[in-house]
Amino acid sequence: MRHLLRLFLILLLAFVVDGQSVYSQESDPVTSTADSVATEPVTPPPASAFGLAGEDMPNDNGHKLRVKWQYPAEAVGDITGFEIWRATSPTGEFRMLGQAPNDYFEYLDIGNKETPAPDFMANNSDFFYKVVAIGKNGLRTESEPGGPFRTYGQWFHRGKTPVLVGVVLFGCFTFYFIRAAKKGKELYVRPLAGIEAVDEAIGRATEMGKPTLYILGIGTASEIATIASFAILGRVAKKIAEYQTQLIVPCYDAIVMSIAQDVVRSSYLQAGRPDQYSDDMVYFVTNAQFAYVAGVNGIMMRQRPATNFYLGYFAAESLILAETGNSIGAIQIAGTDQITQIPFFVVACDYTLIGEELYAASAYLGRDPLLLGSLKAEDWGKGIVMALIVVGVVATIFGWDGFRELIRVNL
Amino acid sequence: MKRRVPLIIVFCVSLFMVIQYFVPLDSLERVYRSFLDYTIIIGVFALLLGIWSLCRVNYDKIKRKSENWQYAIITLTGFFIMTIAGFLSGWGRTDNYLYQHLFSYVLVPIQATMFSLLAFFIASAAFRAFRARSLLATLLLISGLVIMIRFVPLGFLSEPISDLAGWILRVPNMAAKRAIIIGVGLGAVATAFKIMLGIERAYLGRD
Amino acid sequence: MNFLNRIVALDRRWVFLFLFVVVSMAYLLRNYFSVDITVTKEVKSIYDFIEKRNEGDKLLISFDYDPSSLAELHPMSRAIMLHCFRRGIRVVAVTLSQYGAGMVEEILREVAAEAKEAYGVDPQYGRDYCFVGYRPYPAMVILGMGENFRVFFPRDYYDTPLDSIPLMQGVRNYDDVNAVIGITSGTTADFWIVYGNARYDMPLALGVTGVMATDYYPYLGNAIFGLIGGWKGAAEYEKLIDRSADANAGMPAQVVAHLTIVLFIMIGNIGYLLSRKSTNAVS
Amino acid sequence: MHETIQDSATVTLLWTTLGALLTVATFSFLYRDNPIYKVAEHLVVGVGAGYFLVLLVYTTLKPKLFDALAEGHLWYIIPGVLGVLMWLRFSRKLSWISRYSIAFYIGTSGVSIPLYMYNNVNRQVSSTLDLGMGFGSLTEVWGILIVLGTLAGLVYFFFSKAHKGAFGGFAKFGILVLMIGFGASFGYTVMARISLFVQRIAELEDWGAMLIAYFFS
Repeated sequence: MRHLLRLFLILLLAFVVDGQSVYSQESDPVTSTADSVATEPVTPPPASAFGLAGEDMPNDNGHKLRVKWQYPAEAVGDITGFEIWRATSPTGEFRMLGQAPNDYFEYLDIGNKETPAPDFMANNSDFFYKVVAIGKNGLRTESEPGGPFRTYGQWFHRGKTPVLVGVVLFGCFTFYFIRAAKKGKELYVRPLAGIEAVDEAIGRATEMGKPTLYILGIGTASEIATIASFAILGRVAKKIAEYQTQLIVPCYDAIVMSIAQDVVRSSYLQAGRPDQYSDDMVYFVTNAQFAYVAGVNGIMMRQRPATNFYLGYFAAESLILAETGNSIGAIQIAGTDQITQIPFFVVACDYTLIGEELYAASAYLGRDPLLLGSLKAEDWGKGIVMALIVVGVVATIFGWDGFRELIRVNL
Repeated sequence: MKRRVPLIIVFCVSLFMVIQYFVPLDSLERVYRSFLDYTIIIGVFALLLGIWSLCRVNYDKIKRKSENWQYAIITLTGFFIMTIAGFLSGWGRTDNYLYQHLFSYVLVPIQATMFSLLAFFIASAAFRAFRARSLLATLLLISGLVIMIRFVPLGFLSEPISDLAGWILRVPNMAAKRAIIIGVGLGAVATAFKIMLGIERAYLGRD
Repeated sequence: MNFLNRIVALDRRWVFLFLFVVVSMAYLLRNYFSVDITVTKEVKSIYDFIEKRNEGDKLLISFDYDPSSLAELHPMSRAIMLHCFRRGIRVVAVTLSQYGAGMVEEILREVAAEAKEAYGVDPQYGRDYCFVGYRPYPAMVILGMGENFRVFFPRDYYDTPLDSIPLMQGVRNYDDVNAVIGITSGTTADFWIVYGNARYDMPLALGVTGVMATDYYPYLGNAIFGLIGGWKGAAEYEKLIDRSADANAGMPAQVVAHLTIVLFIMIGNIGYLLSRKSTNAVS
Repeated sequence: MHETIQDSATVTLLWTTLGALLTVATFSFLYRDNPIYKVAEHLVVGVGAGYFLVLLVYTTLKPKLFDALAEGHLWYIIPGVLGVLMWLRFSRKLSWISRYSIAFYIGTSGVSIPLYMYNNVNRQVSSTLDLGMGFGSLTEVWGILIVLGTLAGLVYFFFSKAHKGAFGGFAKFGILVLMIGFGASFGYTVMARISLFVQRIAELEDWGAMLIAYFFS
């Protein structure tokens, strides 16, 4: 019964509101609540907002303004809220932007960056605002237009300073250690099992007279993991050319395929066997994820590679490929920077390059001093991060939260 | 021309991509967005190379009557029917009957089933690899088992196991992920620097 | 000895066959089984939170997933909303996923009908629940809603001004709802934590896919008061509200599958350890 | 993408049956490679390539290139030219020019520099400092343990220092933590993978129900 009554009241309310918006010329029916229609306005209109101020929001190109105003404290109870209007000149056409509740005295105006949008807000320009107080009795009082308030575009996003510091610092490290390596400074690198196994794995394929399968993953050519994989493919292909065994590189992406063709061709050239290269080694399968998996599975089942490489960007297909490869008895070397897929490779493959080891692999294989130099830079980066964590933990324990603010990025 | 110009292009585009991240100017943002568009457009043009490769590999198989050549006919037929059907309903429209139905009743079921094979492979991988061969393998085994066994109703044991599983997920799992993520971050930045500076240039080939 | 070796090197196809048969049987015969699910603390705390609210309290539920994750996340969305409707808790729905709007509209209508049928409560749009729609840039929207919902949602999905909706009158921002529940399939969960909870400190709970769940455990107890992960979490919630549905239908299959895998691992290990012992004895 | 033609019950049944048979064909791979799997595999490769070719032309090339050019955004000639340069790969002599397009494409990877620094380094370090993230009454202890585990994991990844002595011991601790993490992630994923299979079974069940309904009513 109570529900019915409520429903009836709501329907009535909706009807009244609806009727109101048809007959009144209000731009927004929000202001004309049922109460205002039902009761005659006997009280005076609400007090006006005053003291409008505007400040530019930092870290953008000047399409945001924070508008603030004041309102007599004793009159707050008389109003339901405010409307905020904006124009480009005090006498120009004002546009309603939004509302604020009665105890809020500021509004963040986020303008549109593009011209055709109705709430477009040009950067480095002046704006004028009006705040309309909406009385509980339904009457409205407009404030004097405030302004001009100016938006400013910034040249630098200050909230991103910690990122910039990190990038610059790390860039310097990389540069320094590469230069040091150029001068012939000997660098020690610890052995990685996955890398040491590469020669043996290709050798095994040669002995068995079976092909080697190299999968570049399903990433695009601008993915760091894919680019790192190209470099490894170059080294692997060269060895394969030297051993005169067969290489299969089925691709998921056409650009990746194009680049892989160049890489393999030049490896064969370097090995002095350009005649043995053909585009049939590196080919396109399809660019539907699991259709690609089906295709590669078929290749494994029918061509029976003795060695499989899975290096690059991988998603859910990682385990399907690795288990199929295992079932045909291939030696498998995997590596990816995709954290969710690493466990599957670790479980199902013989050797796995975990995360950053994938990026380091080409430096290891080539023993190119320039590339090895950058590994040293990475270690320094890790050292600094570790130091930051230790200092930060100590700071947190002693309650100095300011330290975290040094690292935190405010987007 | 053959090597220097591409390296200069890589350097300039890379540098721009770094700078635009820090500079909130509209003009840079617009260029950034159109650069992303450009890469996608180049990708579609390149797809033709992929399609060419697909057709040639399968055509060769048929021509040479190599093993399983009959199946290559299926691939080519599927490809051409799908493409013709897709372009048949008019420019920009994909509501062709055959295109839609081949998508729903061929592409979707096979791909979904392929995906679901993971249920079996995750079991066989666990069966094979989760053996107490060494300390590391044993830790892998135990933490995996604890997480899986949470699913099995075990009466009074359920609660402590669920607590232990929660602890593994929150403490060691968290630490492991963080270490890898931070390492990957630094490694990726270093690699991207090497690409920008032209030190890592394997992708250009060597001739 | 021979037997042990055979177990250690068991053809994986036996594993496949066994798993295939028991899991599909468990699913097809789902109506004849019931699984006693242990309810975890992180799910129970969401249930308790809603259970302790008074009639007329409000929840903001953000459905931040699209139809591709529907199978995994719809069961928990349903269960939570049914619980709300049964208890007379008002639901403000929003979606921060581009393809989510149509789906959310549909599930709201379905669950309202289901609640009417099951509990005889008849939730009404505008009084008991409303849907404000979709806006792009989740991080910005989450920040904006902390100021006022009207910044990004001056009108609801059906173009009614918010203040004309009885439910939304006097509801300005997170302060005016009792909690936010984000049911998400992607990075929006991070945004809710970083831009929602960290800035505005409202009670926040998350429902996420099974794969994502591990990433959010560390936030339990500080940023979020509850967490529902995938089907298992949804099944727990269904158990709590005593209404078994989609998630529970899949549970026998899940339990049997996990049990099968655990058993195979154990058999493999026993075989391995015994065979190693016997080879040691021989040598 | 609306379907334009309403199928009759018979036609729908036929299509659904095709889907169900292809599902079974794909499952047959679990037993071993066989002719019906080969059919499904080769079909999906061709259909998938055709599907994405059409889709990419309509959703990318059309709005982003042709429509943009038609609206007078003439600078979109640049990607058009870069795209056409890719086709020079068909010629042996001129194929090197396609490297200009490839170089542009690779260059966009520069965005990884700030993004990885922000997402993987700044954000992770700052949340590592949130010591309150553990659970139970031992919150802080677990918080410190997470920090130690993270540090040990990082030590494990050092390339230029041999894993010897105290350093090696800490690295060993690191790999132990990594292994526990891998086991946990693996175990946790089982649920999601089983759901995928259950959904396939549900599809097959629906097909069975459809068959029964068609022939017995």
